Amino acid sequence: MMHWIIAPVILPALLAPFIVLAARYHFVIQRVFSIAGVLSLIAISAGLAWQASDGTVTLYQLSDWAAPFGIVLVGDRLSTLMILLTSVLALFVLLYAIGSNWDKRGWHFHALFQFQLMGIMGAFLTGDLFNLFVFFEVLLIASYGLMIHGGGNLRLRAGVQYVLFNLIGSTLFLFALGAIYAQTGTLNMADLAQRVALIDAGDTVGIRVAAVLLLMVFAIKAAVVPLHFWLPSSYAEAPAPVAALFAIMTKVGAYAIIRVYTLIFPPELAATDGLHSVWLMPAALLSLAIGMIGVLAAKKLDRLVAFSVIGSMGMVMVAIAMFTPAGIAAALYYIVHSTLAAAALFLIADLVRAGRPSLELTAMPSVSGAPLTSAMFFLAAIAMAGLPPLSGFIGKLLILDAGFEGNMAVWIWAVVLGSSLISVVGFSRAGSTLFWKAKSIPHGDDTSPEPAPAALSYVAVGGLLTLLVAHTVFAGPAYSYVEQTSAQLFAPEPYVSTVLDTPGKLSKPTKEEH
Amino acid sequence: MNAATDFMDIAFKLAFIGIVMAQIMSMIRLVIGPSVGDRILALDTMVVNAIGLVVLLGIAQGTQIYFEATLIVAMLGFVSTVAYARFVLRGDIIE
Amino acid sequence: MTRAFRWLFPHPLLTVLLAVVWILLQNEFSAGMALFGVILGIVITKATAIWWPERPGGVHLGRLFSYAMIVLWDIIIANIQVAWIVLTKPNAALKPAWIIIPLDLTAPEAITVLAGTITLTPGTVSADLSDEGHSLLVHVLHTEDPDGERDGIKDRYERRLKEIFL
Amino acid sequence: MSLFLVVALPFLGALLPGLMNNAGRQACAGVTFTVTLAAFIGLLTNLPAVLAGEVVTTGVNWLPSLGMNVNLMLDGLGFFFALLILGIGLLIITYARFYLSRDDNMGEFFTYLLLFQGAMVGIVLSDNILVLLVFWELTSLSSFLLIGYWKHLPEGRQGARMALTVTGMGGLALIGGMLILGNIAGSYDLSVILQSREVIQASPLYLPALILILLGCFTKSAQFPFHFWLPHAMAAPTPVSAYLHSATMVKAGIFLMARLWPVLSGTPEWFVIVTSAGLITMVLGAVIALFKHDLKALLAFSTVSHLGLITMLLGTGTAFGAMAAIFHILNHATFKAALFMSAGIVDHETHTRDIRRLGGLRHLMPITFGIVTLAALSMAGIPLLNGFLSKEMMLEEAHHTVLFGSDWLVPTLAVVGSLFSAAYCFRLISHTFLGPKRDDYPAHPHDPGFGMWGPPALLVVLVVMIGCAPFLAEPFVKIVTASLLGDVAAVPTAHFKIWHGLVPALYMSIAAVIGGLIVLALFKPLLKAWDAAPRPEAKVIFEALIEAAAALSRGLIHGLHNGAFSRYAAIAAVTITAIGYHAWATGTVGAATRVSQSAGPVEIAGWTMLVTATLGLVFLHRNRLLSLILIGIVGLMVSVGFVLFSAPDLAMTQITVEVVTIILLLLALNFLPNRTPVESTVLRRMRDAVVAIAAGLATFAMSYHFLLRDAVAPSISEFHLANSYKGGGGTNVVNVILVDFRGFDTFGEIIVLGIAALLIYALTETLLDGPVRARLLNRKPDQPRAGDMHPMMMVVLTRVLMPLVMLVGFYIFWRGHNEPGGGFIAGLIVSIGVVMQYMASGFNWTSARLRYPYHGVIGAGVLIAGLTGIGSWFVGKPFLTSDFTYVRIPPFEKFELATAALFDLGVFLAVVGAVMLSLESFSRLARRSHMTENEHPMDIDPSREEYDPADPGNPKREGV
Amino acid sequence: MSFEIIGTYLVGICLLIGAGFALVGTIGLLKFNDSMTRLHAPTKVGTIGIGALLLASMIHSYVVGEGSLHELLIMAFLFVTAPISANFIAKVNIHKQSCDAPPPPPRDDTWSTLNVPEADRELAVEPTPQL
Amino acid sequence: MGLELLVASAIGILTAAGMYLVLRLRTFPVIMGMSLLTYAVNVFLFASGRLTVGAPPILTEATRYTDPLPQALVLTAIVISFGMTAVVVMIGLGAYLGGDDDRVNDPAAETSGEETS
Ligand code: NA
Ligand code: NA
Repeated sequence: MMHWIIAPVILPALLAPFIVLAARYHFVIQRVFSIAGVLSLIAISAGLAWQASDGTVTLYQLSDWAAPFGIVLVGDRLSTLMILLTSVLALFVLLYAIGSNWDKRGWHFHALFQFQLMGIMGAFLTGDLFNLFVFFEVLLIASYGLMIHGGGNLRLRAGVQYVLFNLIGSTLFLFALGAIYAQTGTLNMADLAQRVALIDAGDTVGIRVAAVLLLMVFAIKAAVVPLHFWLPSSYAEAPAPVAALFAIMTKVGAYAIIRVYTLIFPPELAATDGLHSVWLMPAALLSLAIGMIGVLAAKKLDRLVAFSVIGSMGMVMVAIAMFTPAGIAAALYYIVHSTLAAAALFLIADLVRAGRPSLELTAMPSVSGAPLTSAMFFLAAIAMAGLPPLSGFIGKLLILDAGFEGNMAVWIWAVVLGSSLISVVGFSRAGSTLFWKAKSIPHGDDTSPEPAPAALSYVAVGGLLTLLVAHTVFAGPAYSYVEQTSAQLFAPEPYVSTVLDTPGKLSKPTKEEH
Repeated sequence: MNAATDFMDIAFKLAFIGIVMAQIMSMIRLVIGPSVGDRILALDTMVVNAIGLVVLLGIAQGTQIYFEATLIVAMLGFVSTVAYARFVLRGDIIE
Repeated sequence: MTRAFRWLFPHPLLTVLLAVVWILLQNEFSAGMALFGVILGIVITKATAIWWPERPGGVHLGRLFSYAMIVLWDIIIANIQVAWIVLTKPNAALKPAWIIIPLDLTAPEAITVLAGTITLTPGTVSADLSDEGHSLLVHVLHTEDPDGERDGIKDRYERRLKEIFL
Repeated sequence: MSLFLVVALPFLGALLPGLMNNAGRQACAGVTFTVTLAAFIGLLTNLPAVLAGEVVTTGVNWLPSLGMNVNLMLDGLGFFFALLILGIGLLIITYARFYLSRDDNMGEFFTYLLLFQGAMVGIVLSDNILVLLVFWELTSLSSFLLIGYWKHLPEGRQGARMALTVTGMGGLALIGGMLILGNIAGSYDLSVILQSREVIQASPLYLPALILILLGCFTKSAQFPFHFWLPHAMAAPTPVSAYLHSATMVKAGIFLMARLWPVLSGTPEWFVIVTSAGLITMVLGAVIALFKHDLKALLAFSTVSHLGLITMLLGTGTAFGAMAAIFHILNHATFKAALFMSAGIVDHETHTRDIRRLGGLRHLMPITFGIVTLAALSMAGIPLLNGFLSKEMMLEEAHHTVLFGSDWLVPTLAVVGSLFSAAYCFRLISHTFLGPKRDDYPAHPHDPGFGMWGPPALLVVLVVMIGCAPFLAEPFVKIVTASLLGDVAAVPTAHFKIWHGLVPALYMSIAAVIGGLIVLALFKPLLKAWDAAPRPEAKVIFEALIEAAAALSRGLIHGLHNGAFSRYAAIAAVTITAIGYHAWATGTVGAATRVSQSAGPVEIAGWTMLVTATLGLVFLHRNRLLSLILIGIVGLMVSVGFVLFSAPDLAMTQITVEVVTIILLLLALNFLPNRTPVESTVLRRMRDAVVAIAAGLATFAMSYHFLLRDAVAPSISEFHLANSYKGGGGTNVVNVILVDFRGFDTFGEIIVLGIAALLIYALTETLLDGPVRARLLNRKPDQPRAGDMHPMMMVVLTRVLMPLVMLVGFYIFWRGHNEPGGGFIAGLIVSIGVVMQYMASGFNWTSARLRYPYHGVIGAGVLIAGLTGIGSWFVGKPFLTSDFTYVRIPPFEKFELATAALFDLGVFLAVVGAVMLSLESFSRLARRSHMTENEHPMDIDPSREEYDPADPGNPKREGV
Repeated sequence: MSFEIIGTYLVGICLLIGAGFALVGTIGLLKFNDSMTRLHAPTKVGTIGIGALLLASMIHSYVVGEGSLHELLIMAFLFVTAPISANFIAKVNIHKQSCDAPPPPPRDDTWSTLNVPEADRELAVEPTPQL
Repeated sequence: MGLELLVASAIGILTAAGMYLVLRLRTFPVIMGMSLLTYAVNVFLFASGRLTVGAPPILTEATRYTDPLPQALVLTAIVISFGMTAVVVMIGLGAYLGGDDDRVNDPAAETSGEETS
């Protein structure tokens, strides 16, 4: 029995209570265990991704019950790619949190961090829709804790809204799950794929509503306009390493959309025809536009970055909304890119904060460490705005290229290119105010020089930027991987048969008869 | 035996109606108040009547399966009554 | 031996009560179940004894039983009376009153039982205790003779309770 | 040398100056020069092949799926531009070494410069248009950094942003155009695209592609109406202006037009757009240049004008025009770079670039004067200098060009342009160097060292050489032209000559020069008229546009994201309802497959109460305690409903959760206001009601639909019912699902609870460490509190009741696998038992006697559950695989031992720990400063008087 | 008459008694016009009503043949807790002054509920908005 | 009148009432509204197994059982939403204590549009 695939869930799930139990008052031990845990996660995820890279679908039947009766974890190219991305991101975020001492500004940072990872990993790996809900809740509640880590009134205010909005999202998720179960009598994704195909053309409202509700649940997570309102304040007010980690959270929504709408409700399914195709692309384009306009409009750096996350999710959603192999492949490439870029930007914003009274985009005297910070900002901004040579540009090209065929091509091109311009203007205004204009402001006499951020903080940001460069340089292999991933998604038969035909406790290897 | 069963059926229906009416009247008292004590009292009464309702359901379905539920409702009804009252009296209910 | 007994049974009556309740919960009697109930009774009593630090004086069980029978009878009668009042007496004709019961009892357990009895029986609710615990405030639903009510309670219940809680 | 190396050297070298900044200025410049020289030599090693008409190619795959590969090619055109870039680069580096002051960070400067150089070389050597795009945008970025190099100057920052915005916009358009082009041609490789002239020009997408590409070219090359950014880029240090904004970067647009000339030119669209843009730019630039007083601004607009000239030549679409364009590019690069460097020298020496403050410098700076004069006269088109030759060719081409059906329009405008060109050249010479020496220069000027005048002088040598001996340049220009033209046209046979005879171009040229002199003579009145004339200031308009865009976006974004959660929620609700309705409305509704069950009076009464409580909650919600009571009723009725519909487990869970929730809310309400004020208008409330009712109707319709229809296939729960006992060892199927079939869900669920408690604890700690602490300590109750904190009767009852509750909790846990119950409910019940104790004797008294480390309880719960799951690994089964057996230990009956029970124990512990930790946290918040712990479990205890007459904890003292 | 028949009649009678008392208790709750008098009806009458219903259930279980006694537990529970609930509600009424003020106790200073902490006395004592 | 209609309308009314309260301006009523929404969705999820009277899924000799799966799902959902409610109450309380104001709207976002231009 290969248990590796459950390790990304179990390891943090047990590490966290261990930290709570044994190391509550010992910071060094917490840090050591946290880092060790994340390093192990990277190794395990890499191994799983390697295993999945040849197209193998790995199945894990929890409690030994066969799908669809029990819960299964499924490792395919997509899910293993996402957990690898998560664990790599987690490492740098953790390094930054340690370097900047953010983890000491409140209680239980490391435990919550591990729980957060557990939730994300579980969401990526599970093959069961209700289990996905549970992991969503795990990752959400951990994110609440991380978001308000360190306290402060503004943060708590934003936290209230963040929690409440997500509660609405969770409620919606349950409505969708109820509808899906009522309509199909199952919760397993692969089983759903088979049962949905059985639905009579004369009674489609049930599954249509279910499909759309589910889509909107994920759209909330993916911050698709107009369901994005929870994001700007909460990401802006969250502690920097937390916001950086949250860069993967919006991707959970994107992942779920990709998974569910290629496997269960594929584009060619008649019963759910004409649903997302009507409004998802416009919403995605709107997200892209609103996000990048927000970059231009922002008066504080943290909000600017938050809006850039909305914009980049808009970009991802544009690619996803095409629902073509090329579109999904482009989306996956862009997901990796935008996760790293957004995380880097949030951390850089914190580096900027280190020497300033606030992140207002007004000129303040420049501080120690500014040249390196500004260089990093320049790189990350280039990446986020999609300028060459970094992966944002390549991602943009891929998306534009994938969108060339469809009937929305003109809109896609216009909005993608137009919003790029807006974000370039926004980022350049912000950068020149923060870093250049600062040079024209003399240091006041009373301001004692703040210490520069710790070297470890720079290492963390540098690591993320290095990954972006690698994602650019190795765009060829990276893209061919996501291309194969996309191909696997559009040919789900092996996935379905692996999940449903593997026998478990008290069940024979028979196909479900419908 | 038939007469007895018939009698019981009628009694049963009357009992249901009685409890239901009791619930509705308690509800009215709860809404109109006027004092907070009245409202807590109305809630407490409703909980007690709900126990009666569940007992009736258990008899109707001929099952003991709702015993635990009834027991818990009885226990928790008391706790919540005390909690509401303590809140009004002291603000902090576990000071 | 006594110390060992005291250690094992900080509140022996409670242990017995728990064992009985356990058997009732099971809804079937067997020796194994009863033994298990006793074990549970001991364990739970031990575990919660820290919150019941005083070891109350003895209880006269026989008298307690007869007291319970009296109260039970009173409850039934009282209910019929109150029901009659509810159904027939117009609000205007109702003569509610506060009465005060000066307490001879001092043990909290005894006072509590008295107050509980008062509430469960005819048209009276024990409402409050004076700030040093020497009087009990009782509300009467309908009475022509408050002093008589007070003396009745003291005579019928408090006197008996003094004999029960040693 | 490999083309890769030629392109890569500047990039790799770019790291060096930055890193060597501390090694000194000489080292920085030296290493930059060396790197550039190496690339230059590397380029020259390919000269023989280019001269032989070969195309040197190399390539490596980057993103083959997209067709984006680092394919490089070197032909005449590429060589020519690369030569300009690297050659002038060498001169500029030398010059900059002496130009920059000691305060300037030279490492940074040369790093940016090399980045730019690499990008530029990349553009001209790219065989792949996507890679070309990468380099293209890199030039914009490096130019941004170079223009903004003097960060303290607002002009620099604004100029940099303006340049980035305009060229960035063009770059984005170019991306679009290139992608279309590549999609038409089926490849992003230039070598393929250049073979696809017919396909491309026949495509319906030709025009959009053309417009987008030209947008890129025009913005980069500052063609009208995008010319305005270039003069503001002059805020950059002069070496940058000379290099980027005259010799190289602005030529990138020209280069691209030349590069794509074989496939894009020759159509009416190309001709009209390119020629007219070029013409207008040429004339406009020249006119504006005349009236600029800043030396660099004058030169900048002259650059604009000359770029227009070249553009116009490319636009005509003839081979001769193309050749003239190439020749002029060469000539312009030489004289303009020389002029810029000279302007820098003047600025450097006199500390001003304002022509009005200069004059008479020929006496003080004779060398500079010589250089400027020769270069400027070349620009003015004076014979024996190279500018004359190419300008003659331009006029010749203009003479043949018919635009908009007019054969005089182009020639006339060409003459006007040349005339003003001559005029500003003459003004440059005379107003700066001629005239009397002044005594009010900001600094005392003299010729600089050789390091600074050497580079321009070298260029002027070229100016003169080509001007006198055009045949020297001719073969090279023709090779370049040949590669530009590709297969489309043959290289013109005409030879470069100083004297062509009395051709129209000569007359036009003479007219221009004479006219230029006249204009200079009339300069003062003309300037007056110019200053008086109203004209749009591009910079102001641009800044206003950007500010307007920013303001607009701020209005939109801040208006939309105003922090109003109620609005966010309303938008979400409306969106979800509307989209759900859309899905419904576009689907089909089948007939009901289930028969409706009739409802009895109990159900109707229960419904009535639920609805009454719910509506009561809405209408009375401002009274918060009352709303808590009402929600308690809702919960009670829902629980009764669960009982009715055969869900005892659910009923128990619901009611226990309900009570714990209410306790938590009461604890919180203690701190919060007891009433919710009236804040929203009636209209708003109506709106909210409409939204709410719509959502309610939607859920009603959906529920009703499903309740009357069966699922498409039998539920998977049939398997659960069939195998619960056989495979799970329990008869309570719900519990078996929870701890076995779907135990993984439950594992996640207890983690959620654990996290909730940790979060609450963490936040409490944070609050108590922060500014809130003092406020909490000195908090006053909002209403008078009653006496008797710990009532005797409650305490006495609790002493009996709490153990009973524990027993019941154990019972519920024990039976859970087979009867309604389980670890979760048991955990809540036990917690409630402890809460009873808290309510009776107070939190402090209770926990002082027995303080469980609730963190540990939670952790232990999760660990037990997790380790139980892991346990199955040791028998080779997946996580959480359950096993069970029945054992009999006399005198007890046979009982079941199941791993699921162990898992359930984990659940139990996690629940108890989570609830208790949360309560503890709330209780800690509620502690006030004057509170001391009560010594006794109850406040009033008459029996205490008997054995402790001098009771220190006199119960009469409140707050004890 | 067999045990079953007597049992069945008993069940019916208990049901009627129980529901009747529960109903009467609630009528009192609704009818009386003073908070303290209202307290009398449901706390006692209601309790005995539910007690009768539980008795019915118990008898019924024996009639059906799977005898059960554990209803006794619930009954006991209700009887033990009802006085405490009533006591708390009475305290609330006294504290919130929603009934006549009680006469002072003869041997002590005041009633424990009215023993408002010194610090709270300065707080607005005017009748707080009725809940 | 059918049971299905009663349950469906109860879900609808709970949703509508919950939604209305969610749109209020103070944290407390919003949390109340969320609780109502939670009830609504729990009942809906429960109802996805359809309504069965008198057939609890406790295995006996009976032949008919209600669908146990939605019950398990609802149980999980109840527990999770309990945790969530506790958390939002605590965070809301923290926000109130820090700012003496229990408005649900975010002053930070509001001022960023007005003050700091
Ligand atoms: Na009484
Ligand atoms: Na309050």
